[in-house]
Formats: sequence, C-alpha cells, structure tokens
Amino acid sequence: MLGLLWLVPAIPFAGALWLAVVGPRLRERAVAVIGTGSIAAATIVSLLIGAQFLSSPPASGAYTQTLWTWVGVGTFQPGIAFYLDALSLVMVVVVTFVSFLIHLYSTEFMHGDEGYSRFFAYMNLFVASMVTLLLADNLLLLYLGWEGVGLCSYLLIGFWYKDTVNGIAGQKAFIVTRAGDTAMAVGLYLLFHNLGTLRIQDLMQAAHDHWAVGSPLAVAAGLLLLGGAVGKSAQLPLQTWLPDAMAGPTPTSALIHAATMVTAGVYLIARTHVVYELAPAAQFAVAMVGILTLLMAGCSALTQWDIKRVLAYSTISQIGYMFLALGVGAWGAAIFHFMTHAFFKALLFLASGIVIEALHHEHNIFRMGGLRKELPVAFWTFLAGGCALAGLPLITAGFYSKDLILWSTANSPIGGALLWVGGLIGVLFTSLYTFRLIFLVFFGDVKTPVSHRPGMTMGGPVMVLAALAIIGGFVKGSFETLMTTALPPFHEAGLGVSELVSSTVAGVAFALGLVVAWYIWVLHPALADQAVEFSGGRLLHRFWFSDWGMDWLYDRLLVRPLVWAATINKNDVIDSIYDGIAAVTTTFYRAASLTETGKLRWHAAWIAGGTVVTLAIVMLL
Amino acid sequence: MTLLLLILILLIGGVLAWAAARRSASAARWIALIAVLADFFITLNLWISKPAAGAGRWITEADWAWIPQIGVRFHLAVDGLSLLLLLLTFFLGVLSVLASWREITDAVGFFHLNLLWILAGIAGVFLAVDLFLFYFAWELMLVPMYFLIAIWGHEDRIYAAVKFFIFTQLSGLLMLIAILALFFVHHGATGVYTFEYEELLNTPMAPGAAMWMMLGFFIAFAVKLPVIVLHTWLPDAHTEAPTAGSVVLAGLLLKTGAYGMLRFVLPLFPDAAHAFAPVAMALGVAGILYGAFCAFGQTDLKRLVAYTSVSHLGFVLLGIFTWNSLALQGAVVTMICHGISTGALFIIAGAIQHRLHTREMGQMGGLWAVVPRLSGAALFFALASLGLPGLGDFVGEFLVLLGAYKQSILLSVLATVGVLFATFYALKLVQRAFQGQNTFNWSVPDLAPHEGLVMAVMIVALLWLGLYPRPVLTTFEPVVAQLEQLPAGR
Amino acid sequence: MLPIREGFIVAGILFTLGVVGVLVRRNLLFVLMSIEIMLNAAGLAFVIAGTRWGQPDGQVMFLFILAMAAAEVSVGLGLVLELYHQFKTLDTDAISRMKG
Amino acid sequence: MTGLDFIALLPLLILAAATVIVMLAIAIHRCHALSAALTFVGLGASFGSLWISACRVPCKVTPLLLIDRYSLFYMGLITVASLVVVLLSYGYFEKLDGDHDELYILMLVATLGSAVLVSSNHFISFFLGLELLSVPLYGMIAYTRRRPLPLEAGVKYLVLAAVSATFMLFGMALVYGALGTMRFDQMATQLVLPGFDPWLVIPGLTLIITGFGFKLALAPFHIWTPDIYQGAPAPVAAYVATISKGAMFALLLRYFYQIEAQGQAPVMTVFAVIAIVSMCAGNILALLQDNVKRILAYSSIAHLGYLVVAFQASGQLAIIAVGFYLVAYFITMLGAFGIVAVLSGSAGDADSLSDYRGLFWRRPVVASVFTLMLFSLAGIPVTAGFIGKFYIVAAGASVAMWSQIIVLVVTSAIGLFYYLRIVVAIFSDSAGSADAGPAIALPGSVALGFLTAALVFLGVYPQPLLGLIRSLPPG
Repeated sequence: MLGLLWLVPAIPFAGALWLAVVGPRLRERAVAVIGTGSIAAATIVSLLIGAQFLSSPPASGAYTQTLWTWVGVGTFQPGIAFYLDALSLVMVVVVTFVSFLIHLYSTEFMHGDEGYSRFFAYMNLFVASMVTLLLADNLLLLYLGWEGVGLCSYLLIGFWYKDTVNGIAGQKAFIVTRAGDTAMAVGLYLLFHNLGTLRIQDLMQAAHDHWAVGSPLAVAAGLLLLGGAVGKSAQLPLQTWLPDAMAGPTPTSALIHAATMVTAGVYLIARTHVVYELAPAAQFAVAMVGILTLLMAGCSALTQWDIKRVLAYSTISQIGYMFLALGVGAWGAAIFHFMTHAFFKALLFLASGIVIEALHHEHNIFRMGGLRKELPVAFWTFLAGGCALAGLPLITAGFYSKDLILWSTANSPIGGALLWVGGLIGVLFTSLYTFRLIFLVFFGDVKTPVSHRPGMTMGGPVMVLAALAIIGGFVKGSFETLMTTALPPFHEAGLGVSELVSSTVAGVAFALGLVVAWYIWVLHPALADQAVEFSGGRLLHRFWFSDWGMDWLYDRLLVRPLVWAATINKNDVIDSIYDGIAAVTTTFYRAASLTETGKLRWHAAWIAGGTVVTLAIVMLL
Repeated sequence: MTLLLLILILLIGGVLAWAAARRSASAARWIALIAVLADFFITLNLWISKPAAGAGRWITEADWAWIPQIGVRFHLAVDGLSLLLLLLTFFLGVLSVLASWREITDAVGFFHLNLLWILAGIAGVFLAVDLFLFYFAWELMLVPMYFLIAIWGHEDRIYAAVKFFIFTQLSGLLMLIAILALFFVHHGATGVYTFEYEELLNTPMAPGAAMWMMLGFFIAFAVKLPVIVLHTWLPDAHTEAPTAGSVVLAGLLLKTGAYGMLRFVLPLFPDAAHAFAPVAMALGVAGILYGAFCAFGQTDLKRLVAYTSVSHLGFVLLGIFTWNSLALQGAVVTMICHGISTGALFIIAGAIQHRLHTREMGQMGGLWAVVPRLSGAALFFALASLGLPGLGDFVGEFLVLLGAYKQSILLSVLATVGVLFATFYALKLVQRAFQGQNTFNWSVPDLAPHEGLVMAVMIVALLWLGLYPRPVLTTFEPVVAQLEQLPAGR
Repeated sequence: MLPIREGFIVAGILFTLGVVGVLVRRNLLFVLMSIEIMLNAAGLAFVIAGTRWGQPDGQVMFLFILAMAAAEVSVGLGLVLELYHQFKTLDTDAISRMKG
Repeated sequence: MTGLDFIALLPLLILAAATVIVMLAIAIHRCHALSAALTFVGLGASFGSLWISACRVPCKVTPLLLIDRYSLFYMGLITVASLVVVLLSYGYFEKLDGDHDELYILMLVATLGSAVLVSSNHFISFFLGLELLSVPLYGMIAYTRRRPLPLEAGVKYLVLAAVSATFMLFGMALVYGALGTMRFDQMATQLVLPGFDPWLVIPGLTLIITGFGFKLALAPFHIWTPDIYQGAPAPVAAYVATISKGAMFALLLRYFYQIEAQGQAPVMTVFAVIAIVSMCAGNILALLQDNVKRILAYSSIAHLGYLVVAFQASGQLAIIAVGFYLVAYFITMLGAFGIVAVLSGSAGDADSLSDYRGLFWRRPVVASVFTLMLFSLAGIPVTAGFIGKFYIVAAGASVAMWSQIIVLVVTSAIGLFYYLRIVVAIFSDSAGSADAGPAIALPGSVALGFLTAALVFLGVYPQPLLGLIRSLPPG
C-alpha cells in the first residue's frame, strides 16, 4: 500500500493539468467533480497509507520512494523521491483532509464565478505542491514544493484580476515570500557545500557527525533556513504580506493562508531540527521570532475592522506559538498545535465566508450584528472555532495544544519564565480579540439584513471542522507518542511548573479575556471608541492597525526608491557612453570636412605642407 | 559529411525559398519550414544515436583542406556542447519560421532567405573547429541578421541594425587580432602554420601575451553574450527586430558568445582565463543585477524581455568562469532553457504587437479576459524566466549558484538576490500587460492553431528540461571533464 | 669641379620659388609657369648630380624632363582654353564648385 | 637588345601597336563600337602575350626595365582592369552624345605607362612611366568637357600631378646626387657602403615618398581625391582609383624592397605616420557624406592606408598580403564605380545617395552586386575583401605592429558606418518611383558579372591566386 505514496501528489497535479487545459470548456458541475474528486482521491490514498503506516510501521520508522534522479551532476544527485515518516504522515493527512473539505465548500462558494475552472486548477496545483513539499526526500524537491505553493498563493490572491488591488496584493505576497526563499536558497548552498548532500536524512546525520554544538556553520544554516520559514509563514519581519493576502477568495484564505501553506515554515524547522539542536543560538532566535510575532499580531488583531484581517492576524499570532514551541524544543507540541490550528482556523475562515456571502460581501464587522438568530449554523460553528482559538479549557482542542506549548515553554531549558509570561499575555489577547469578533458579529442588533442562507455543501464541511475543533484535543496522548518516532522528545528542565498549574493559569487568562470582551463590546459599546479618543490612544490604534508601521517602513525604505531609480534609468545610462562616442566621431567628421575646401591652391598647400612635415619627421628623428 | 549537409540544406533552402516566393508566399514558408525541420531531425538522430560516444574529443567530424598555404582547413566537428546548441538552433529555427507565418507579408522570399542563412551562419559557428572558419562563420552570421532587422524591423530599425552590426563587427575584428597573434605565437613555438583548434590548444606562450589574446577573444564574446557594459546594442536590436529576428537573436546569437567562451577562451588560455575569472564572475553578477534592474524600469514589452536576456546571460557568464562541473553544467542548461523561455516570450510579444500594433504595456491591461490562452502561455513563460522550480531555468540557475558558492560566497548571494529581482520584472510584465482593467477594451482573436502548437511545444520542452534534465547533462558530461582537467581548473 | 652643396642649394631655392609661385598666384597661367620653374629646378639638380659623378645620366634625365614639361604644358593650355570658354575666368578659386 | 628582349617586351609592344591601330581606325572611320572593340582586342592580345614572355623571364631589357614574374603579374592585373574599364566606358559613353573614340587612345597610352612603371628598374623609366600614365589621365578626367565638373577636376589633377611629379624629380635628383646611380639594384649596394652622406639620401627618399603619396592619395596628400573622383566620369574615376594606384604601389613595393628601405628607421616612421593618418582621414571624412563617389574616394584613401600597413611588414607575408589585397581592391573598386557608371544616365552620374534609395526593390541584381561590393570594402566574409583584410592584419601581426593594427580595427569599424548608410539607402522601402530606369548595356553587365564572380570566388577559395602570388620573388 505504501507504494502508492507517489499518487498523493500526482493525482492533484493531474487534476490541475486537466482543468487548466480542458477546464474552460467544461460545465461548472464537471469542473467541481474533477476538482474535488481529485482531492478526495488523494485524501483516501493518504488515509489508507496512514492506516497501514500506523498498523504496521516500517522497520526504520520511515518509508522512502524514489521515482527518478532529477539532476545528476557529480556528487550532487537529488532525486524526485518521497520520504514518509510520522511527521510528514500527520501533515499530509491533515492537509489533504482539510483541503478536501475546503474544495467541497468552494464548489458552492465560487458558484457563478467566470474563472471557476481556473480556480479549481490553481487549488489542485496548490495541494499537489504542498504535498510535494511535505513528502520531499531532499531539500531541492522541498524547495520545488516551497516555490510551487508560493506561486499558487500569488495566483489565488490575484484570482479576481480585474481589480488591480488584488493583483498588487498577489505580487506583494509572492515577492516577500521569495525574499525569504532567497535566504533559504543560500542556506541550501551552505548545507550542500559543507555537508556534501541535500538528502534530508543524510544531511541530518552528516550535520550531527561533522558539526559540534554551537558551530558557526550550524548557526548560519539555522538562521538562513529560519529566514525562508519566516518568509513563508509570515513571521516577523516578513509578515506584512499575509493581511493583504485576504484579497483572495475566502476558501483560498482558509486553505492557504490559514491551514496549510503558512505552516510550511514550521514543518521546515521541525524537519531540520538537528541543525537547530546543534545551534542553540538559532533555536533561541526561532523562539524570539515566535514570541515577538505572537504579541505584535495579537495587538494588531485587536484594532482591525475587516473580519478576514482579524483572522489573518490571529493566524500570524498562532503560528507565533508554533515557532515558540519549536524554539523551546517542544517539536511534538508545535505539530500538535499545527493540527488543531488547521481545524479551527479553517473553520473560522469558512464560517466567516458564510457570513460574508450572507451579507452581500460585507467585510466590516461594525456593520454586522445580531446574526445569532439569522445564521445559527454559522454562529454555533463560529463559536466552537472561537473557543478553540481562545482555548476554552478542557473542551476545545485549542486549549490542549496551546497549554502543551505553554507548559513546555515554562519547563524547557531554553525557555523560561519570561517566554511563559509572554505566552500567557498572548492567550489573553487571543481570547480578547476572538470574543470581540464574536460579540460584534453575532450579538447586538441586526445592522444589514441576511439575504442568502448557506447550502448543505457549505454548511457540511463547517460542521465537520467544528466537531474536529472540539474532539481534536483528546488525541493528545497518542499523538505525542506517534511524534516521538520522528521528532526528538521534549526534555523537561527548568522551573518545574506542573501541568495543572500552567493549564489553570491559562484558563484564568482565557476567562479574563472573555469577561473584558463581554464588558466592552456587549455592555458598553461606546467605551471602545472613547478609549481611542485621547491622543495616545489614537496614535497607538493607528500604529497597531497598520501592523506596527512595518508595511509603511518597507514601502518607504525599499519599494519607493527602487521604483523611482528604475524609472529614472529607463533608457539605460550606460547607453549614453556610446552616444557620446558617436557624438565625438561626428565632431571629428565636422572638423575634417572643413579641410575639403575644393580650392586648387589649398590642395597644393597640403601637398607642400605634407612634404615639409615628412621632411621634419625624417630630419628630427 | 552530415555536418556539411546541415549547412548546405539551409543555404540551398534559403535560395529556393527566395525563388519560390515569386510564385506564392506560402510556398516560400513551407520550403523554409521543411529545410529547418530536416536539419532538426538530422541533429536529433545524431544526438539519439550516439549521445556521448566518440573516441577522441569529437562525436563526428568533416575535414577538407581549404587554404593549405596558411594551414586553413574546412574542419567541422561536433562534441557534446555544440550538439546541444545545434539542437537548440534548429528547434528555435522551426519555431521562428512558424511564428512569422502570418506576421511577414512583404518580400516573404527574401525574409526566409535571410532567416535560413542566419541559421546556417549560426550552425557554422557551432560546427567550425578551425579558427579561420570560425571567424568566417562569425562574421557571416551578422549580415543576414542585419538585413532581417533593417528591412522587416519596426520604427527606428535602421539605428538598431547599424548599432548591432558595428558592435559585433568591431569586437569581431579584435578577435581576429587575437586569432592571428595566437597563430604567430604558435608558429614561433612550433614552426607550423595552422589554425587547427586541437593543435593550437596547448601552445606555450608568455603570460602577458596570453592575457592580451584571451582578452581579445573575451571582448568579442562579451559583446555577443551581453556582458554588462557592452550590452546596450541588445535592447535596441531585440525591440526593433521582427518576431523571428528577436527569437533567433535572443535564443541563438547570444549563445554563440557563451559557446565561444566555453570553446575558445577557457581551453586556449587556461591560466590567463583563470587569473581573469574573478573579474568575469563579478561582471556576470553585475550583469544579473543591472539587467534585472533595467528590465524592471521598462514600459516597452519587448525591451523588458530583452533586458531579461542580459540578466539571464549574466548567470551563464558566472557559471562559465566559476569553472567547476556544477557551474558549467548549470551554464549550459541555463543557455538552453533561456533560449526557449525568452524565445517564447518574444513570440508572445510579437503576437501581441501583431494584434494590438503596440508594445507599450501602458496601453495593454486586462488582456486575460480577451485572450486567455495567450495570457496563460505568457504567465507560464514569465514564471519560467523568474526561475520557478520545476521549469528548466531553475535547474540551470540553481546549479550555477551552487557551483558559484564554492568559489565565492558573496557573488553567489548577490546572484541569488538577482533571482529575486527577476521576480519583480516578471510579475510586473504579467500584472501590467494581462491583469487589471481592459481600459482600452481590446477585442482581438486568441492564439491561432499554429501559434498554439508553438506554445505547447515550448511548454512541454521547458517542463521536460525542468523535471528531467539528465539527457542534457550526460551529453555535456565529457566536455565538462575536459574543461576541468585544464591545469588551472581545480 | 662644380661644388655639389652650393649647386643643390641653388636648385633648392629655385624649387621653393616655384612652389611658392603655385601657392600664391591665382591665375591658372601663372600657376603653370611656376610649375615650369619647379621642373627646371629639378632638371638643374639632376645636371649638378650628374657632374658630381661625371656621368651623362643627369643631362639625359634633364632632356626627358624637358620633353615631359612640353607635353604637360600643351595639355594644360588646352584645358585652360576650354576652362576660359566655360567659366569666363582663370581664377583658380572661382572655378572650385565641389567641396565637403 | 637581342631577340630575347623583344619577346620579353611583347606585352608593351602590343599595347603601343594597339594605340597606333586605334588612331588609324579613327582617322579612317569614326565609329565608337569599332574603336572600343579594337582597344578590347589590343588589351586582350597584350594579356595573352604575357604567357609568351613569361617563359623568358627574368630578363633585364636595357638598364631601364626589368621584366620578371612580379612585373608580369601586375601587368596582367592592369590589363585585365583596363579591359573591364573599356567595357564599362563603352556602356557609359554610349548613352552620351558626341564622339568618344579618342578616350580609348588615352586609355591605351595610360595602360602602357602603368605597364612601364610596373617593370621599371631605373629612375628614368620610373619617371617616363609615371608621365605616360599621368598626362593621358588629364585628358580622360576632363573628357566630357561640356560639363563644368570634369573640366575643373581635370585642371586640378593636372596642376597637382605636375607639382607632385616635380617634388619626386627633385627627390630623385638628390638620391642620384648622393648615390651616383639611378638603377634600383645598384642603389642597394651603394646604400650599404658607409661612403654616402645621409643628408642627401634621406630627404631625397622623403620627397619621392611625396610623389608616391600624391599618386596613391595617401594621407597628407589626399585632399584632391574626392574632387577628382566626383568630377571625372565614372569609368575614368574607376581607372584612376585602381590602375594608377595599383601600378604605383607595385613600383613602391619593388623599389623599397630592392633598396632594403626597412633598414632606414626614419623612412619607416614616415610610412607609419602616413598609414595611421590616412586610415583615420579616409574613414572619418566619409562618415556623413551624401555623394557616393566621394564616399568611394574617401574609402579608397582608407584602403590605401591599410595597404601601407601591410607594406611596412617586411618579408614574404607582406608581399602576399599586398598582392592579394591589391587584387581584391581592384575588383571591389571597379565593381563599385562600375555600378555608378551603369546607373548613370545621360543627365549626369548617379552619385547622390537619394538615387540609390530603394534600389533593391527596383533592380534587385544590380543592388545585390553593389551591396556585395560594399561588404567587400567593409571586409565581410564570402568576399575577397575579407581575405584581403585578414592578410593585412596577419602581415601586421607577424611583426607585432599592434598600434597600427588597433587603429586599423577602430577605423574600419567607423568605415562600417558609412558603408551601411549606403546599404540602408539601397534596402529602404522605395518611396514610389518603381520604374527600372535605363536598361543596362550588355558590356556593362558582362563586366559586372565577371567582377562579382571573381569577388565571390576569391572570397571563398583564394588558394590558386595565393599560390600564384607566393611565387613572385620581387626583383
């Protein structure tokens, strides 16, 4: 059964190809069947493989399948080869399953759109690239998947190309992610140059043998790979593209910018964990990036008025948690949080899609309200997702995964009290903005009437995800044991905070956030506006709203000068050298043609003069 | 014997096309197409039958005495490198004939004569192994290209054609001096007058003289492979040339420069080239960055694509002078894939100009709705030119950068930033031309069947090279081995 | 014996006189006359050279020079006649229509 | 003067006889075709007789002349060139009114003069040949005297040729005064002896160089060239550009090799200066010219500059380079001026660039021949010019005259510009006027056909000619 592994990326890729070439001529129904069918097939195959992998795991805990050698030059022999172990299995199953649900959802959501087949072609291509990334046996194939998902995110953000704003948002996403990829590429060169191979398993082994702990090469490699991860997972400092990426259709935001692509960075760091173990400085940097992004995104989410941008910032903040977990060495916890986050964040996006669809594409949460009764499905599933996101104790999956991270941060030798407290403040912010969102959208009086009720194909996936968001947490124990086969276990040391203490403190933070949100946005709606009135508040609000001014900074620092200089140099300053040469030759010509006066005596003068000159040369030399 | 056949078919085909044009234009087109296709299949059969065989250096040879008095022989030979480039020549030749099927209406016969004679000249350059014959073909290649630009070009084609001619001719003359200097130094050392490549290979010479001669050759090839300061003829020539001209210019003429470096500069003057390598690599990287920077600033579609060639060929230069197996293989793959992807972009630009009668991206916009298949193809090739993994260009560029990293980390990092710059212009091209509002509400027909065929063939070629480049790599293997053995090579 | 050095100096002076005559005079006839002077100066130089080596060659050369001068002047005068017929002037500067 | 000498002199004798016969023919019955045919036959016979006298060489005929393979080769070149000029001038003058028989007499005498020049071995035969060549040229240049320009050109050429001839004479006198002999071969032995006083020989040689400089239109003495080439009728301009220069250069080569002038450093620096200045002047002056004949004049100055570069390289390679380049230069210049002659109507020579606008679309064959000639001037492959330029640079490289070669390369790049200006005009889309103009006379097209065939043949397969030139030891 494991031999069918290559089908998982192949089927979606075939689907994408088929839809791209034949799609435009097919009817919408046929396109939907092909699009969703291919992902369903991939999901079934991955589930079967998962079942067999769990029931009778292969000897070394991993299965490698090589199709052909891709580039063969001397010692550099990367192949098109897939590597399946517990880590990639979990990621593949989650990704394919969530993609299937979102494809089902978007068959109805995109109904009537003139680029219907184009949308499904891009989505299939995305799933194929993501799976290739996850199953890649060597870093070069991983890089192929990496850039493939970046491309699909560009294509899907700019899907409604008629409006130039979407196109520019897509461009921005692709360029910022590729900036990260450049760092990652240099990391690849460094790894190959020093360790002689790009095959991940051999790489890890070679790193372990050749590099001592803390060796500068390991730190450099770690930081460079972190650069790539930061770009793709929209972490500090390259997170400015994700909020603008919300210009894409909501299913895209759900699939790419919430559940799967943005966690590729987490997968990369988890996959190359040996490098980070050998470079504590790099690992600490990962933790710092995590904690800082966590807090910054949390604050920014508080000030947003667009429902999707709130969720975008919340995604950045949750991935911050995953980076924090990786930073402190809790590899399993990070992946566990990835799984739960994939479920509830996809759920939140799809539910908000229903809300937007119902209110004639209204995005401003201040113009929504009282949807509790109008859209019960959306409300209950949104509430489930929200609680999971905020971490309602004991019931929601979010609580278990986030608590595991907080506990590990407290008890990890690298972590410490400061990071733990930061994490707790993060939990407070998360519950604050989540319940602000819920209360503003679903409570209070109805501001815009609901026109369109979601059909079964939109409601179904949302309910399934809601269920997963709830029961997802209970598999924590078996999930951890599974993870230890692929990733190193977590070593307890440091404060020795017990499980119980950290979960209760997190629960208190959750409750506090809930109450404050209830107090501000339900009892005294005016209070929020007054908070912004006094001068400091308005400045802070604008600062947080514009993602801590980073977007403005990049625009001033990098984008404007480059564009200005390029337009100045439109006709190539080097060309003026040759125009200069041409001008000099022409002036020579003008001067020379003066000697041709046509007068007979002038000709004779030149002959006499010439003779005198030659005589002089002869006499003097 | 087959090698001479390759050139003769093209020359005779050209004359036949000119003659046939009197009766009917399409007859001329068909004759040209058949001639280039015949050559393509001969080379393909040569490649498949014995890809890397051949006892000595050459796969096959054809050798006659030409001017015995000064040791000039009519010596054609093929090895891994020239076989690949010949394949590219005839592949792009067929596509350029197809691409100008509807675009060229006046003096069709003379057009195809020139087009086929350019291909014959280029084939001559790749085949010639006698330095005199090489210079002969090198100069001959210019004349039909000059006519192609000067007669069928666009607005200020005369300026572009004359500029192209003088740039290449002057640098060619510098190469002539270098060839003759080498010829006399060889005579001084061995007392034999010959232009034979293999005999001239390891002539003992003073380092100073070697450097000057190497520079003579290098400048001629640097003008052709546009190295940064000598590149200003390229945007004018490419923009003003007709589609077939631009495809042949970008796809093939630039490669003759790179081929020249691999064939003559490195092997003939290993120590001088080795000493010069850091400068050349820096020039390459500067070319990558400056080419991308200029491309980003352009508003004319064809000019933008022309500047991308400056950037891509910067990679080839970097690859050649890094002088290890990774970089050299990368340089060759980049050459081939750049030929295809930029050739395709020029065909698309030509198709757009043929429909909208303008190349200004400012007047385009929203073309995706009007011509979806053309825009799809353009998106594909724009992605290929920005080095998307899975397509040919990425494999080439990655190998070059990987190899360059061994030599100097700084240059490799700068070049990788160059790849990022490539994203800027590629996305600007797609955004400005195909996305956004159809403000000028164009309504033009989409791709014709034969144009669709051209696009499909190129897409398949790039995907094949991107996912399975091994055949190309194995063909070039022996040549890399020879290059690496040179004393200076590490 | 005729002193060589002084002889050549005299011939040289005569020669430069002829050259100056060609450069200065505007009338075509006088230009032709100055050319005659130059030719005779050259002939004188030849005769002097001949005497120095005691060979008749110098004088034979002078005879040839005379013959050539005659032929040239006759063609010259023919052209002068035609020139005057067409241009109605003999001023060399006036008859130059081609320039640049 | 034994029987052997007469056989050796056969080509010259036939030429003289032909002149007399043509004169008698004109006296009996004035017919243009007849005199042209007779001249053609005369020149043909003289060319044929070369082979007869070839088996008797080398042979010193009187101390004045030395007939050897070298002089026979150049005599052959000159007679063939004259044949071509006869064909061109027949086509050209047929279109003009008035009687044109006397031109052929002048041409025969001029050809005789150049033949004497080429085989001269003595100052007297040198001077005689020069004047035999120059005096008929005055008449030929001013031949269509009805029009003002040829007359002006004729007068100018007369005065300047006379002045430069006197300079040369004075130089000869000085050299004779110093060395005591007028024979080229004896001069070499004198020069080696320490006895001669350099104060006389070096200036003498320099003055002779002035004479050569004027005749070869080299740099400081080139100002007359554009006016004479523009003024003279096209075939005559062709004659002046090729035969008079070719003969003089052959003599220059022979004379300076026999007296081993390479040894005299100052003389060589003079040549170097002349070469560089004429290459630059020739190419720069022609840059933005609009008159095709003036462009060809300037380019011939530049080409002579290239020849002088090869001339300075001593040894076997220089002889071959000069020999081959002269042949290539002859073919190209005759071809170019031939085109101008063929296209000229009765109104006047087709010499302004606008006459050639869109020529390719009106008369493709003539236009392609002209383009081929221009490419040969520029040194593009498949033409003899390419091989010629290749040899020039080879000769230069063999003695490492790098500075002059760099100037050669740069100026020939400038040269490219104005050749391309003409080609651009030819291939520009013709604005209307699609009439083909006067049909080309048969002799004209025969001449052009022969020239094009020769150009391409030498360009592609130069081996036979190179073999022939290699076997010409000078002197």
